[in-house]
Amino acid sequence: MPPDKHPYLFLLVFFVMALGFAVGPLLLAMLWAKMFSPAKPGEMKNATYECGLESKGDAWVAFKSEYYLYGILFLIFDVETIFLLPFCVAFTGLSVGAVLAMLVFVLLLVEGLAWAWVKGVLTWK
Amino acid sequence: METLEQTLARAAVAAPGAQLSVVKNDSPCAQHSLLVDVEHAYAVAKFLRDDPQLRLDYCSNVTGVDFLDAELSEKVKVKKVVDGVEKEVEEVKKTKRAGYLEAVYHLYSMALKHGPVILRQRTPGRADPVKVTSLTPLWRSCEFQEREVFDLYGVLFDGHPDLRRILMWDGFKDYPMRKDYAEPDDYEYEPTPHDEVLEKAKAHLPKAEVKA
Amino acid sequence: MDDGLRNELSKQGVVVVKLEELYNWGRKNSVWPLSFGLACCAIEMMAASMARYDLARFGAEVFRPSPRQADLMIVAGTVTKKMAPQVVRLYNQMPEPKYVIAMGACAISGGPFKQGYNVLKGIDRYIPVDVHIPGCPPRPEALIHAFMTLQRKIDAQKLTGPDRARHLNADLPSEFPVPLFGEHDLVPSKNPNVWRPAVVVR
Amino acid sequence: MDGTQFMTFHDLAYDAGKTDFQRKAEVIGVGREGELLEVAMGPQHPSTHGVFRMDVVLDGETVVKLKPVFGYLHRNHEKIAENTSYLGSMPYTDRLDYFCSLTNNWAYALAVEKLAGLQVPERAEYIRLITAELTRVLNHTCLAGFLLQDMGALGTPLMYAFREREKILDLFESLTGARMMCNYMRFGGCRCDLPAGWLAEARKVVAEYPKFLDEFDALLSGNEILMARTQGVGKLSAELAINAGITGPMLRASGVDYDLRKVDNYGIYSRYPFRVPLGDHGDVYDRYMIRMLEMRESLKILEPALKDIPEGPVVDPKAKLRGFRPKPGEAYGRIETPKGELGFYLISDGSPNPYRYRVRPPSLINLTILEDMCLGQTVADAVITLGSVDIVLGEVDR
Repeated sequence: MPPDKHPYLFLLVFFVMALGFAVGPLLLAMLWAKMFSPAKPGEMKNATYECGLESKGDAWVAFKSEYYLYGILFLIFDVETIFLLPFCVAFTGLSVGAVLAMLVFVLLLVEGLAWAWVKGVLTWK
Repeated sequence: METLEQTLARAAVAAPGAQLSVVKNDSPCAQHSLLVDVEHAYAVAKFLRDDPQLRLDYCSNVTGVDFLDAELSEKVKVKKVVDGVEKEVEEVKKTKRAGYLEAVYHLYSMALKHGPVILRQRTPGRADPVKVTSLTPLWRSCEFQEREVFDLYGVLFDGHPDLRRILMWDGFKDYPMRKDYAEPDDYEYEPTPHDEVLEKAKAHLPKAEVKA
Repeated sequence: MDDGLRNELSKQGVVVVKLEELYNWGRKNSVWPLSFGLACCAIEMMAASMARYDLARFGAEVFRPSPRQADLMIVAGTVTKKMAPQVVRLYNQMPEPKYVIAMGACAISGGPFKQGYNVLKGIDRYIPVDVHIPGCPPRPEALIHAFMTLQRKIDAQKLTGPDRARHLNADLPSEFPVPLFGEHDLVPSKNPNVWRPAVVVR
Repeated sequence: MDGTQFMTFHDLAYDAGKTDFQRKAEVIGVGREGELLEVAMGPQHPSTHGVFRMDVVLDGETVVKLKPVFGYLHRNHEKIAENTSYLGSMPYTDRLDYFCSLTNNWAYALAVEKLAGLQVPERAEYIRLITAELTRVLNHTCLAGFLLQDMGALGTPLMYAFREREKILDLFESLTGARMMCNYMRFGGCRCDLPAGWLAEARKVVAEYPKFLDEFDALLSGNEILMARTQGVGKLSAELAINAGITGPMLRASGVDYDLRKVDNYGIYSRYPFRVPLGDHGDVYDRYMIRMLEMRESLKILEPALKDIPEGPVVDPKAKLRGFRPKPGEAYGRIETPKGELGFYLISDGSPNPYRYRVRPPSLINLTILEDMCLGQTVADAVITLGSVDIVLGEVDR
């Protein structure tokens, strides 16, 4: 690849190819749906599915707070992995200080989880 | 285990005023049953369950039985003068018996591990509403089975905590297990119609097509 | 493009196929059944999807609990009158293209329980059935034979033209009325435009 | 679950005066933070082993109220039996509890033999014992597979269980001609004799089975997740079990020693010493362990029985099959099927058709206290508790 081209050009090509690879079949499917198979919505087909029965009462019910707390605790690890990704790709070339810094970050989050666990948030009431 | 007659005697003492009688069962296994009237059924059943000698703490089976108005014919030996000679002649005597519905309870004892004591409750007639005392407060195993007898035979159990239909859908009107239940006419053509299917076919198809 | 040339090409590794064949080939090898066991036939259906009779060879071992992700309903067992509205509603809630296998004598015509007062005499009174498998219960091999019949049926479906596949045909209904609970029987007791009994003319 | 006291139906039932069954959530005393969500774990649901419906009222994850609804597979077996001959109802008994068709046949044959006073030759008694114990092993293996499937182990234990089930089904197929619907027993014996080589094949299957049970035990019984999820779930006290007419492994898991094979002594069970395992907590783990131990006891019965089965006629030569008319009378026969006590109550009026034909379904009656076991627990535990009850809808709805 000629050196004078912008060094990150290949990243752009990768991105476009990936996008095309993902979105292409979707577009084809949508084209097929519009062209060949007609939409046949029905009032029964769109009804909420409840094991074959008509669902009485609506599902918009004020949920208990435990669900929310579970969601937040999951979020800790979700966000943590995003930050760990670039680190674990390059940590062989990094100095010990960087490893220590990342360790502090991880331990902070684990300490948060430990506190929640001890407080009894995880046991379902 | 004591015989049914002794149980009957002790039950009569425990539940004063109960009309108790033994219903004979002449099949080889000889499981005779105890007929009790509807008003005193609860008291007699409570005695059967709590009596230290019987301890029938397990009600295994509750069954509904439907007896139509029947015409019993029994052979009776009658002395009759036949052409001047005194002779024993068998005569068939017809007795009319009004129909009734029955709830039969098979009681066992898990503590003393002894055999079935069968308790029967008969309803006076077959015309709705027919009422019988529910024994669910004594044995919880009767709950679903009594609901089933109500659902399929139409016998009302008073004292039952939750008497609803259990097997048929709630809007169903008649009681399907009764002997005189007529099924809805669900006609489907049969290539070779025969006896009652033929009658149904005649009702459904024009004359030309139905050739027996 | 006659067959001789096509065989020649396929020997060289070039596969020539019509769009219709490709479309049907893709769909027939990934038929996802709805896990809808009613009675004894459901046990044979499970035995067919287990290690010994292995339904996975036909791409159908994924039993989806919800009708939204299933495209084949195996009616395995006796359909009672109390269950019939639920069966029809589940069928309606399945996305097109959808197929029905009536497994066992009970689903086809009421089977041994035909004289029952609470038994629907066959599921083809309310929903169109694609493959019937006789048997009580049909052996797992019979269920696999039904799958092969269904796959042949999918293979023969047309994309365009008057008799194209039902899900591609705008005016063919994909929903059927759900029967209601009457006082003595289901109301209506059968769906006339779906149920056409064989009329024998003497 | 500290702080939540709940009044089960048990206390209400004894207060005979109160007929109002609708209990309010307050009685349950569960903290009312979010609103109650009413959902139907309906006829078509992966956890309900067939078409069984539970109307569940949930407070978050906790079950506040649970109403079972039956009838989706009510195939009118008893009405049809009243219009067919005694022999004609035998194939229908296979379709009652379609996992254990041979024990259903035996229960019906026993009831009719009681009604008509028939004798059964020695070899037929042995064949009945062998096929019944094989059915018990088959049913408990399948149950372990389904219980683990309810717990979330999708497929794998069920694959193992069905692999063993196929071996036993091959035995039944070579003996009776059908895998599941055997229709094998007759009044006064069995339909046909053992085919050649069947005994050797059965001995081989029975000899290999303990190895599979050890593998299953090693994988499952000590499993940390299984113990955590099932211990303390769905507890059932002994006197509530007796009063609610619970029979079978569920009853013995609550510690009540009541096994019809020992109590009624039908067949030739008295010749083979076998122990009856009893649980002490009455929770789902006990029921699972009871079934695993019962399989080992059944194998201990099968080994000697397969060795000393005598030669001789398979059916009582005097028993008439075609024009079978028992004398008027009634009889109630019951046996210990893998689900519990299956009873047949027959009333005959001398005609070839029974006047009244009643099946005592163990699965339906074992569900009486499903609500008591699931109250105050999470929905996932309710699914496991239902799985441990081991119901088959053909028998529940008949």
